[in-house]
Amino acid sequence: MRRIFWRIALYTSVLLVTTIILAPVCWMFIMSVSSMTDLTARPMQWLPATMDFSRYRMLLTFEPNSPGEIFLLALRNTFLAAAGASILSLIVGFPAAYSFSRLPGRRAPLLYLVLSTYMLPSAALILPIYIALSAFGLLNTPFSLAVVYCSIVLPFVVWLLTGNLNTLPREIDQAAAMDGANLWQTIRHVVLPLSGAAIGTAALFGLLLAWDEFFFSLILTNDLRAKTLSVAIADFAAGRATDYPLIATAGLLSALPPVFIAFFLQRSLVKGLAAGSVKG
Amino acid sequence: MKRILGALSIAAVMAASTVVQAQDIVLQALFMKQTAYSDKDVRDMTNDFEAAHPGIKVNLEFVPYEALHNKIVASISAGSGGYDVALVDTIWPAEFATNQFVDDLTSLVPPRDPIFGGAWKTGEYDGKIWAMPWILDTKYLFYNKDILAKAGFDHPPATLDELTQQAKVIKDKGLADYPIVWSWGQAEALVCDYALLVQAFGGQFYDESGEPAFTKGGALKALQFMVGSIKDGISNPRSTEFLEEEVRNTFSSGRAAFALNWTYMWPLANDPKQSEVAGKIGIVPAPGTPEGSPQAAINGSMGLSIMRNSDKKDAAWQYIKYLTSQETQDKYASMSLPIWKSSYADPKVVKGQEELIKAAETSVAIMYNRPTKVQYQEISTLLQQQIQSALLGLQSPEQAMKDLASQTSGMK
Amino acid sequence: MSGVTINNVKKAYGGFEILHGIDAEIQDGEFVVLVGPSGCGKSTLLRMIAGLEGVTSGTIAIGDRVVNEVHAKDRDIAMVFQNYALYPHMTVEQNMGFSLKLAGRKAPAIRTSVEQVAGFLGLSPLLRRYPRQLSGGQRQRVAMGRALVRNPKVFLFDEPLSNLDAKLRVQMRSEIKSLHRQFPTTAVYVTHDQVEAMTLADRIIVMCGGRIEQVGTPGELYEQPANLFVAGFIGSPAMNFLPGELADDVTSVLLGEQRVSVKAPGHAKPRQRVTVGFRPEHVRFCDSGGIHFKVADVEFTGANSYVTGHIGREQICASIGGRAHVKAGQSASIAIDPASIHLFDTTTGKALA
Amino acid sequence: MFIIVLGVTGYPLLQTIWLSFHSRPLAGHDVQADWVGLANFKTVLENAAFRAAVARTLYFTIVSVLAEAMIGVMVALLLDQEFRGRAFVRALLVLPLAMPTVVSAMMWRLIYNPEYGAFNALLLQIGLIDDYRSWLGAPGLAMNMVIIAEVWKNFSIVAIIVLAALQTIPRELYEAATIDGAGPWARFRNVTWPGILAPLSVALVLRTIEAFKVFDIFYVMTRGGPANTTKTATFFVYDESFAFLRAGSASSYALVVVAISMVLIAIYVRLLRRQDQP
Repeated sequence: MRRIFWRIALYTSVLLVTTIILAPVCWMFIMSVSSMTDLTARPMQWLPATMDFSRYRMLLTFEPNSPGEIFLLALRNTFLAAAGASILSLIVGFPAAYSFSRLPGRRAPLLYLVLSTYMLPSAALILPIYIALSAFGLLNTPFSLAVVYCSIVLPFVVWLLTGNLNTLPREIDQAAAMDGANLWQTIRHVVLPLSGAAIGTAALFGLLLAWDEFFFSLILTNDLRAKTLSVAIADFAAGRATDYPLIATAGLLSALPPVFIAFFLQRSLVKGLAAGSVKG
Repeated sequence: MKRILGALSIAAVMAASTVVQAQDIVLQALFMKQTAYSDKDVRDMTNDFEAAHPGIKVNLEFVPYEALHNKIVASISAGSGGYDVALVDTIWPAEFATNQFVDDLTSLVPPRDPIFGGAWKTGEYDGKIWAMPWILDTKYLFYNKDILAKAGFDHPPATLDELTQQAKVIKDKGLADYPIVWSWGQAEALVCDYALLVQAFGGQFYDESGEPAFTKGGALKALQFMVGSIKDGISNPRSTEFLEEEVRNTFSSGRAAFALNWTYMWPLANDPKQSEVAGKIGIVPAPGTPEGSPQAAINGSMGLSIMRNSDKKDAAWQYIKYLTSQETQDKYASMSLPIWKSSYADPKVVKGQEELIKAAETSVAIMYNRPTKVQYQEISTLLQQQIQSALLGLQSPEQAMKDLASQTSGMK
Repeated sequence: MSGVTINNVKKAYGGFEILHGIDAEIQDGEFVVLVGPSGCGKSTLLRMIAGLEGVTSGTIAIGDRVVNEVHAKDRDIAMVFQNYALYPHMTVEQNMGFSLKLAGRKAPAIRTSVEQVAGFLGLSPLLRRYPRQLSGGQRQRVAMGRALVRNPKVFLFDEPLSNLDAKLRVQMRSEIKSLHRQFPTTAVYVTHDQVEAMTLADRIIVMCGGRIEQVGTPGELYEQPANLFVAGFIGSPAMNFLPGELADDVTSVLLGEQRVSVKAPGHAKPRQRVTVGFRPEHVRFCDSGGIHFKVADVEFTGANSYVTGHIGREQICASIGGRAHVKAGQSASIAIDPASIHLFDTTTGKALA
Repeated sequence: MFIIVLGVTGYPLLQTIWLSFHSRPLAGHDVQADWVGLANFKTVLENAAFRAAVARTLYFTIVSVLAEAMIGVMVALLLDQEFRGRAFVRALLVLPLAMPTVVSAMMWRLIYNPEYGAFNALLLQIGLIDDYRSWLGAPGLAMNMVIIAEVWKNFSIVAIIVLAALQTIPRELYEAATIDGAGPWARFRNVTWPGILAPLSVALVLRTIEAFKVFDIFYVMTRGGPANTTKTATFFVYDESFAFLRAGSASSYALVVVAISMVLIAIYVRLLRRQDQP
């Protein structure tokens, strides 16, 4: 009897959690395929009379001076900035992580320093970055955005890779030294192949982080040459816009890539988050 | 499938961005979304311009009004990567001119006479013209004829007292939960509604000596009126979250008897595809008070400026000249009334919007200007906050205005 | 091939010294085992020879060349790690051939060398496998093979058998021994297991607390331990120790009430306090007249019986071939051959010799 | 590596500090920076609106992080049980996490919409309210509604971390505790809680720091309204620089925000280091 009660309580709670996570997203989807009149009806009809996918087509069709242009160009910019930041962070972050991992005694305080830069509010850095970029005429390009995003992505990548390299036995490096490998050969033949998965994870993490960024993009970009999705979405949703189905569609579509990455990455994402919080 | 579609589109985007030919001059132009000309209107005008001016291409960008000011400011430092032409609100020329963000257009603009004086005010500061007027706009009182008839009224209110009184009857008869809807969200739209009421009550922002006058006369009465109308339940309490589009939606769905809004609502609220009250609405100048101004109107005009760091100023001026020409404006007169006086005698312009033109004739003449201050942004920010705090019952109107006066005293 | 010369080597971390001046000479082709309890510095010494740890002071030479400043990769040595440290992403063949590849040898040459060593170690069927597909013993063998392929000047082993089960350990031990016999390369082998040391070594270096206690062949260490530490460390079961005092004539020692005759060296002083050591296998039970011994427990292991009990308050152990004829709780009498008694100075711990 | 870190973090930070002692317009012709000493900081610290914003930000931070902690731990405990579809629900946890903050903020704004929002419709249809209400336009309420959106987005991070920690607790410990006579509460108190405490605390400090920096969610949902009741500290930096064009005092605002964050970061680093030493 108690057991049955327990099962019922368990499944009820699971259902509740599932609903809480899914319901808002489902509602956004319903909005995206509804007509305005469906949405304004009172009392609310929860399911639209007909499913209308026209906004998806609108946003995914490139046509000059259309919402589709805004969305697709912003998607391109976001991708360039995020991928650029990710790659750049890996290129400089990997050697750094390797030295942190292999010389822990002396470098540990430096690692914490790097880590704490991740936590600085963007607002503390924005003005000089803005002034400097404008002096060089580098505002409003996805590539400067990529470099600036490194301030967020790089510490994270270093932290993730350091944790991962720490799990690689040092004897492996030493064995390579015994086999006559120099530092570069050790990294190239032994360490890099063994951290492939970690590098992939770090890259995708970096992509997620950069994809989510808003503040820098808001200030450092002006128009579709560099504006990213997060700012484009904020614009779509701002005060005077009222095409709610279109806004919902744009939101769903721009959430798709990171959600896809996250599901794909789920295992390592969870492991990475957990390892990070346990071990630092 | 969707992903593939997306990928293809990205490829298309990459390809498309190289289509522009090398010798073309490409202008970057910044506009706002909604109110007055729609995105589509501006795009159509621009296409016509490009057709008429080979060799000039215009990249358009639309941001919400709330982001417009900061976008312009942020682009100032972008060097030649910034905008060439930007839409500038009537409250900004003082700031933009003082900081030298925009060019002095005084020597370029056409003769003054054929254009309404209120329009010229839009871009004027320190005796010079910094923005060519383009959108001539003010707020009107829109009313739902059906609801008024059901409530037993055969005419729209002529004074604010009458507005209050009619609204009470409508509420009591259950014809609308909240008869009046305003754009009182924390934004410039709130300042526009407030300024209009200040004029109605015969008040002013600053007295003759340049000191803040918020605590006295019409400026205080306007706020007391706003607070009272929410307390009495005749104004929609959700107005404190609304901007213009929410006002339009509420009014268009027939849930409000009265709404204060810009010209652009007239065609849209009369469009059966977007409105449930099409054909049942009226428009009049916003009512005033006997002791103040008999009618009220706020100058919500906007102009087009050439950014100081643009390196394509000739093409930029050609573009502005085209957009502000009487010909172009007449063609799109249903979305935004022309700045040209003679247009109002043109049957093509008047046709279908006689009611609007009639209201405009009164309103445009009396348009009230928000103060021309270099620090207007800051003053407006404080004003919005204090008005809202009174509207939301956080403090009394008197206290709010007192705080505001001391906060803004000494601002340039 | 060349020997290793260690000259007054010290190692300190921060201000903390853990090796206090080590001197050792390892001959060309010799198999030397470094043995000692954990923390004695034996692994550190090995890693310094390998070049994985810096030398604080003193010199290490391989052959005639001082290698203090030479990078590990250039010392021409091979090392077998405790956890094998095989490259998980390489097959057995790639693991074994990696050093040759780095040295720039051609693929066919690498293949020949690897196959030769693999055949020798019985790894030929496993060449295509990855380390994770191998058993512990096989991995150990691959680690050995990887070292052998290089044909280095010196072999280093860092407790290579400690991750194996008891039976496999014995088997690998003899394989290493026979390998060394076939390829008599200088080898330095670290272990904490004295049995491993005794069976493998040409010479053993016993270390404790960052110092060398004694260097010698297994036989020398067993028969002539230089001090109490070595005496207690080498041999299983361990040597018995009893406190005693030399008699006036220095030919006998007083253990409490009882007198046992010994062969004391000439410089021993009368009435000197000494520690008397004797190994369990040198204890004999006699009918009477021996030392009084109270039996506490008897363990029968098959070939031997270990009898533990007390002389006075001291616990000692006796090892008897076959079954013991005494029972727990019984009193007995034992005798020790004077020739097999070791005498140590109680204050310095040094053997009286 | 350090060049990049310096380039994108170190140099700007020093510049911000330099700017904070100067009066400098953000942009315009002939921009000059004049030394003003501590005047900017005086303005900042004397600004009652800013102090209120800091208090508001702390309220937002504390309430949302506490809620995330409680919900996160409860969800983790729930998903640690055996039930059908567990893998699916666990996978679902990454959905809010991966959704861009701006999108989630926009989604919630649509849900709260006073005229069309699903939230109003739902409450009206189950009879909890009798008329649509303005959720983001009411002082006090607006902040808490944003907190709900924030918690929805971030409770899953806590849940994921705690869930992972739960799985590292050896089952034998529970068995041993049961044999020792511990009931469910005692088992939680003595086995589960010590096992999740360390990772949980790190997760929470991390969330705290991020919550204190908040900008985007408010920018999209309320823009600081109504009557400034959701205007957080970062908004002052944004307004001061890009609306009022004062780069100098904007830097001072930024540095005060940094100083408060620093305290939080110091706590975080301490926690990490303590865990590093086993």
